[in-house]
Amino acid sequence: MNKPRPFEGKTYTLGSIEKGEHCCEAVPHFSIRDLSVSYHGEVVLSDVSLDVYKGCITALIGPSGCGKSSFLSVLNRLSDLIPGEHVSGNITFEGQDILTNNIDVRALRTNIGMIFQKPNPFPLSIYKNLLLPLKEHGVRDKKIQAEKIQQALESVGLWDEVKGRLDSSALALSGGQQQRLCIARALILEPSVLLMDEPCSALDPISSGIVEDMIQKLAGKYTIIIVTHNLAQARRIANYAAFFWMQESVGQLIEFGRCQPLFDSPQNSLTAAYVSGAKG
Amino acid sequence: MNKPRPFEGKTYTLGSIEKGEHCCEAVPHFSIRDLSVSYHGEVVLSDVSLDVYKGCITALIGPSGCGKSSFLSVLNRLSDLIPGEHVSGNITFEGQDILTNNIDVRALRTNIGMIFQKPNPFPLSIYKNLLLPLKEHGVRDKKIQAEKIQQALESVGLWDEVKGRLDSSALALSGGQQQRLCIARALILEPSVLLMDEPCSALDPISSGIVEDMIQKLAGKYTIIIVTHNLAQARRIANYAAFFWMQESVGQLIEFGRCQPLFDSPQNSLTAAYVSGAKG
Amino acid sequence: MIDKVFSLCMWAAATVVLCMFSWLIADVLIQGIPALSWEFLSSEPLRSGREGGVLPIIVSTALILVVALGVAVPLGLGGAIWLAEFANKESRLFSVIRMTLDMLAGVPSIVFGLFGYAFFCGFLQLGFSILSGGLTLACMILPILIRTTEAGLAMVPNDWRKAGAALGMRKTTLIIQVLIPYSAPAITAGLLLSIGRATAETAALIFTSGYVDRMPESLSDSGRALSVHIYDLSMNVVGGDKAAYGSALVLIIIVVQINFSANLLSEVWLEKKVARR
Amino acid sequence: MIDKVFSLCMWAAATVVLCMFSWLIADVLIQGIPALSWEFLSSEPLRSGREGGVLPIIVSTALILVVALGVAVPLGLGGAIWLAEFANKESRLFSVIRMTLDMLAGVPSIVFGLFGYAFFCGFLQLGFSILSGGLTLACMILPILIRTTEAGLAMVPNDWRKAGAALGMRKTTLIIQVLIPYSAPAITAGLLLSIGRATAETAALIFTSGYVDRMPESLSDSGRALSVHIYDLSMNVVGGDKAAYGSALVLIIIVVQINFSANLLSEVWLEKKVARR
Amino acid sequence: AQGNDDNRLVITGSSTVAPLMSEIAKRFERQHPGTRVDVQTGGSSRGIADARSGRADIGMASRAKKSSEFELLFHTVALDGIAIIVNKNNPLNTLTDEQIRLVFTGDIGNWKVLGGSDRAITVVNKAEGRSTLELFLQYMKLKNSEVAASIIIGDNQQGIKTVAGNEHAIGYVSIGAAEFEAGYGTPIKLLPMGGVAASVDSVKNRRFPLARPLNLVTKQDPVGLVKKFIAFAQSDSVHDLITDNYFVAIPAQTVAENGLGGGQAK
Ligand SMILES: Nc1ncnc2c1ncn2[C@@H]1O[C@H](COP(=O)(O)OP(=O)(O)OP(=O)(O)O)[C@@H](O)[C@H]1O
Ligand SMILES: Nc1ncnc2c1ncn2[C@@H]1O[C@H](COP(=O)(O)OP(=O)(O)OP(=O)(O)O)[C@@H](O)[C@H]1O
Ligand SMILES: [Mg+2]
Ligand SMILES: [Mg+2]
Repeated sequence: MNKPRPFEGKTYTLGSIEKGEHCCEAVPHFSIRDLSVSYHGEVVLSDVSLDVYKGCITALIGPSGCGKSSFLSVLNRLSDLIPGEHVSGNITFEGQDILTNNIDVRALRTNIGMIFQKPNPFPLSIYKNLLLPLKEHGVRDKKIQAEKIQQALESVGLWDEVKGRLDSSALALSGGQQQRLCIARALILEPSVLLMDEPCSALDPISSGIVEDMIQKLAGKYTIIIVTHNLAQARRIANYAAFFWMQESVGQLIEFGRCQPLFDSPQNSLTAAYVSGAKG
Repeated sequence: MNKPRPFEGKTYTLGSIEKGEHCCEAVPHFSIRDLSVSYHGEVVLSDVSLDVYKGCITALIGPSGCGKSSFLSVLNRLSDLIPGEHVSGNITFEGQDILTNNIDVRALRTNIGMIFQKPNPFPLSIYKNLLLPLKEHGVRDKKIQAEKIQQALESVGLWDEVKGRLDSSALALSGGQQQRLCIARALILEPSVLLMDEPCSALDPISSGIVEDMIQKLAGKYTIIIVTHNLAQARRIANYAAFFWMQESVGQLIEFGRCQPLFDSPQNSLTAAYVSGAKG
Repeated sequence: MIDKVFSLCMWAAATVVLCMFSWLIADVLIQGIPALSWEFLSSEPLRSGREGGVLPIIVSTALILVVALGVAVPLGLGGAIWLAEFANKESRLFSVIRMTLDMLAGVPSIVFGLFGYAFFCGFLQLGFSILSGGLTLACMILPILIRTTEAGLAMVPNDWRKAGAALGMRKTTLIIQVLIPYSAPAITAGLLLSIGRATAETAALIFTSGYVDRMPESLSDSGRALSVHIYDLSMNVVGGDKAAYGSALVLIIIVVQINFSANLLSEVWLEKKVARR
Repeated sequence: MIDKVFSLCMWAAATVVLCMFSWLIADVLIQGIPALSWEFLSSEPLRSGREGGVLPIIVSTALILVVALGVAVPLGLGGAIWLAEFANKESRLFSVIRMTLDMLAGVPSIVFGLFGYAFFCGFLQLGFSILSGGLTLACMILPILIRTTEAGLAMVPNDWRKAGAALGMRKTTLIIQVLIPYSAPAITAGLLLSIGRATAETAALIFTSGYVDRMPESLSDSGRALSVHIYDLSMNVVGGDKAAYGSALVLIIIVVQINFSANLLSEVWLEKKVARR
Repeated sequence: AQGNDDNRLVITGSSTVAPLMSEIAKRFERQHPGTRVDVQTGGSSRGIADARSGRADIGMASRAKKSSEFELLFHTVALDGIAIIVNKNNPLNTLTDEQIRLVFTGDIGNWKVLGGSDRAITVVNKAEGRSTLELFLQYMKLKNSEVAASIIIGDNQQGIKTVAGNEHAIGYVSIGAAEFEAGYGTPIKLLPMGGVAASVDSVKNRRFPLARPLNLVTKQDPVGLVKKFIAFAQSDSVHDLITDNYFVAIPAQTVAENGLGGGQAK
């Protein structure tokens, strides 16, 4: 066997965390075992096993193309929508196996908010982008709708910029504005899990700061998995970190652990090289 | 008059630069005067005047929605393609007014490469994405084509990841891979100017480093304008920096100058707040 | 350069098309306008249509169209949505339906007429009636509606399907609120082509909605469509040319009216919902 | 829940559509198969078509189709590209052309027949000929091709237009290499609908390509199309029903063949060029 | 099928007869309030088939009865003649039956042979299955396979347009239509047949040799409303309508006396 299996034999549940506003107990929210993902038969992620802890912020780091987005797409079964994607392995979410056919996928996804790497607001007005999911989940009162929408926009620092043009197209927003709109759209349903694929990549430091603050406020209540290339950011906000790497063009989980130790005293030489050598 | 006009009266050409591998003379490549951009009558950027120096790297920084992307889109007349966009003012590029109707827009754009904020590879194979612009500009020899394509992919660190599947869809690449493909596509034509709208936003530190190195190698030969939210990056690579800010929801140029002084001893209090206060 | 040449070719193509069509339209206008009058529009045909007007025929045409579109549009949209969004594209059923639809698009209208005659008039006991005619037309235009709508849906980027799914939205909501409105150009095209086909149809209607040029009193009455009237006037009625041109002009005016409203409706209902950059 | 209901409705719609169509197809198959034989396909019609075969008619149909598509496809694509990518959408010319096209889609085929007769047979001195017939058909199917292609192009995201422009690429290259291939679903739909319309057309061909059921020797010979043959057999020839069904079956087989190839071609030429995620 | 209804008639068939019958039906309805006569079209063969199957109460056929239709009853309503037409600029004014025969078989291929200009003759024949074609062939004692047609057409209007547009064409069409068009300046000329001028009048006089009956067809002896309608359609009171449609009316007693219904018009 050529590929390293980092957690073979030993437990990788690392006890109570040290960082984060809220103290998280190490209760697994997602238990992922032997997860492999392939596209049209080509394996891109293999044998990933890790626990994502309830109320904690888990950062995924790793080079481009190592399977971070693919990993996220499995957690809310969005992989179903991607032609050619095949998933094997085992994922338990709140005690339920979510990779079987007979689960309520819609309920699962409602429970798990997702922010995509490429912002994808609907081709509707800004207001409707937020109204649609609200209505869909039973918020019928117009006043409550308006309130929630304002709240969501405020929480991502977009309200002031767009309050005068809520009826204009979301596609006419700037890149960063679209990104924030998508974050607001995911938050408005108050899911218990947030999957964030580089939510701050298109954001300037101010907006990025707003989003970071928001994430830290949510920690404890929400389980958050965040893909970020900004190692400083990962270090600042995450409780746990998972490091992916590509070996023979197959993505693998190299190291998983509490954030600070992973950055400060990585077990694996690859991790060490990545967190130190790369320019932050 | 309410809005500040930072350069009123005084010259803002700042002499020879201190940073960057190559020494740039302060020869304006673009001279922009009183540039305003509006969408459907709503002004989003007003009265921008600055010189972009030949062979230098100019970083544009500023909060989301302040008009950085709009500014770039004017420089290669891409604004023509955006319905509702109206541009006024004056831009001289290599001695030619480029906002008049009778310039050869295609030649202009061939001369100016652009990298978009949202990666937009053509829905073709990876190879064809690079082949198309090559063929378009007269490279007919199959061997030269293959060489150039390999070179371009190598320069963005993508070659090893995709060499085995050059014929598969560019849309099936990961976010960062798409981003790098688009950079390669812009580079392959060897333009004399590069407009880069957050080229590293979706990139992990390693890829980001590769692109940064590449940018620094190009400086001196190429004039590069780069929008970046990563202030550390701007500081590392740029010779000049321009700081945009929104006042009454209209974007304005607040300060422009050599990069280091702008970061270390900003003239404007807004700039000072932005470069220090924000979380990098 | 090439762009210029290509542009020129395009211009040429557009010009040729326009010229040919202007000739046709001009022909109809020049010969039709003299026949057109308020009286022509508001009275019954006399002397086999050589004199009098086309009022009952306009009414019948309208009713037939209403029935045809009323049936075909929901079925067509439904069918297309099923094909594009729900059906398993690898399945046998899918390819059978696909093939059937393409086949039907090529069935001569006379065959539709005979089918309608056998099925609706005969089997379903509807007799020669506006209902039979409308239903037969509905069968004819379904493939058009389905094909175009399906093509439209196929071109909607997957991003929004993912976004919707990730928000736990029903596929239904997503389809109605985002995918269909975004596909509006294609759906409108299909709608207009269907309306065109339906108003232009002759052979299928002769056998189903019939030839009677009385004012229809209900949907189970026989009623003559304008296209049938025009056909009859120009083929079987000696000296019917003038009235035929007049009727053709009326038909074209109706088509333009309908298209105008259809465009408007689709803009208001569908396109206005989505905001394109 | 709603998703389920909606899904059920879709299923219902699809089933209704399928049932109705199965009836039609089954009808044609059951009555047509006994008439079909190698002899039927390879001999000339006898006794007004009641006996003998349809060979010359198949040949004429094929030639008419080739002419119609050969003319309409380039013109249609060209026109649509011009409308979608080059024309100023605010301009008067644009709306006039748009309106004209929509009007034409609703012109009854008999009017096209009379126009074709006057213009191609008369004015251009082509007489009753396959050429006249093909050109008339080309006029009829142009609106279909243009509308669908245009709708397809309208749905292509602007991103690639920007990417192309920023690379200094010719609009032409971009259109041919990216936009058209990406619009393939819509263009294919338009193509198949056009082919369907062309093979199904009767009235317009009676006046232009004519009734002669001899084997055509050149494009300037008159030739009877299959649809005309079917029309004639079922309308005017007593005892022609069996042969009519046989011919209808032949026509349907031809349509299926063509659609199959058209689908294949469009896949190879257009869709395979673009890689969708 | 709808004939069960006591005051409702469905008539289908010949598209030549349909416009005329539709007018007759309207007048009939006016005289018999409460009745409804729906005239449909679809061709002679459909009229016969529908009358036979009972789908229609009455069928319409623009030709005489055939032996294979022995069980049906034909009721003649009017006559139509068939005229040989040439272009108005054709110098010839008469042709013998034999000459016509030879022209249509292709044995005479040039107008010069007949004393005209030195141009090839364009023979315009009707499509197979048309009643006019069958009548013409029968009269000329030709088989369709012997006809060397340059152009084949389907309908009267098409035939008239073709001959009007081609100076060297010869064809045959309904006399009424030809007379009307010629009267309105369409450049065609009607040639006499067997010395009898081709006109509506000579058809009415029974002198014109090439004529066909326009028939109503029933399955049984007409009773009730069907009988009433057929009687009305054969009565003198619709002659103006028949004339108006460029067909030839037959005096009522002739119909009764000759039992013309089943017979040849000739
Ligand atoms: N096509 C458009 N139509 C209308 N308004 C637009 C359009 N594009 C951008 N805008 C508006 O113009 C302003 C400037 O947008 P621009 O994209 O230039 O910002 P930016 O500085 O690039 O921001 P970011 O950092 O978020 O990308 C924003 O308020 C945006 O909403
Ligand atoms: N739809 C797809 N079809 C085929 N291959 C795919 C598809 N999506 C992703 N891949 C491939 O799978 C691998 C992992 O992709 P993924 O998007 O998960 O990477 P990532 O870690 O998110 O990278 P990045 O940081 O660049 O976004 C890559 O090699 C990519 O090319
Ligand atoms: Mg990714
Ligand atoms: Mg931007």
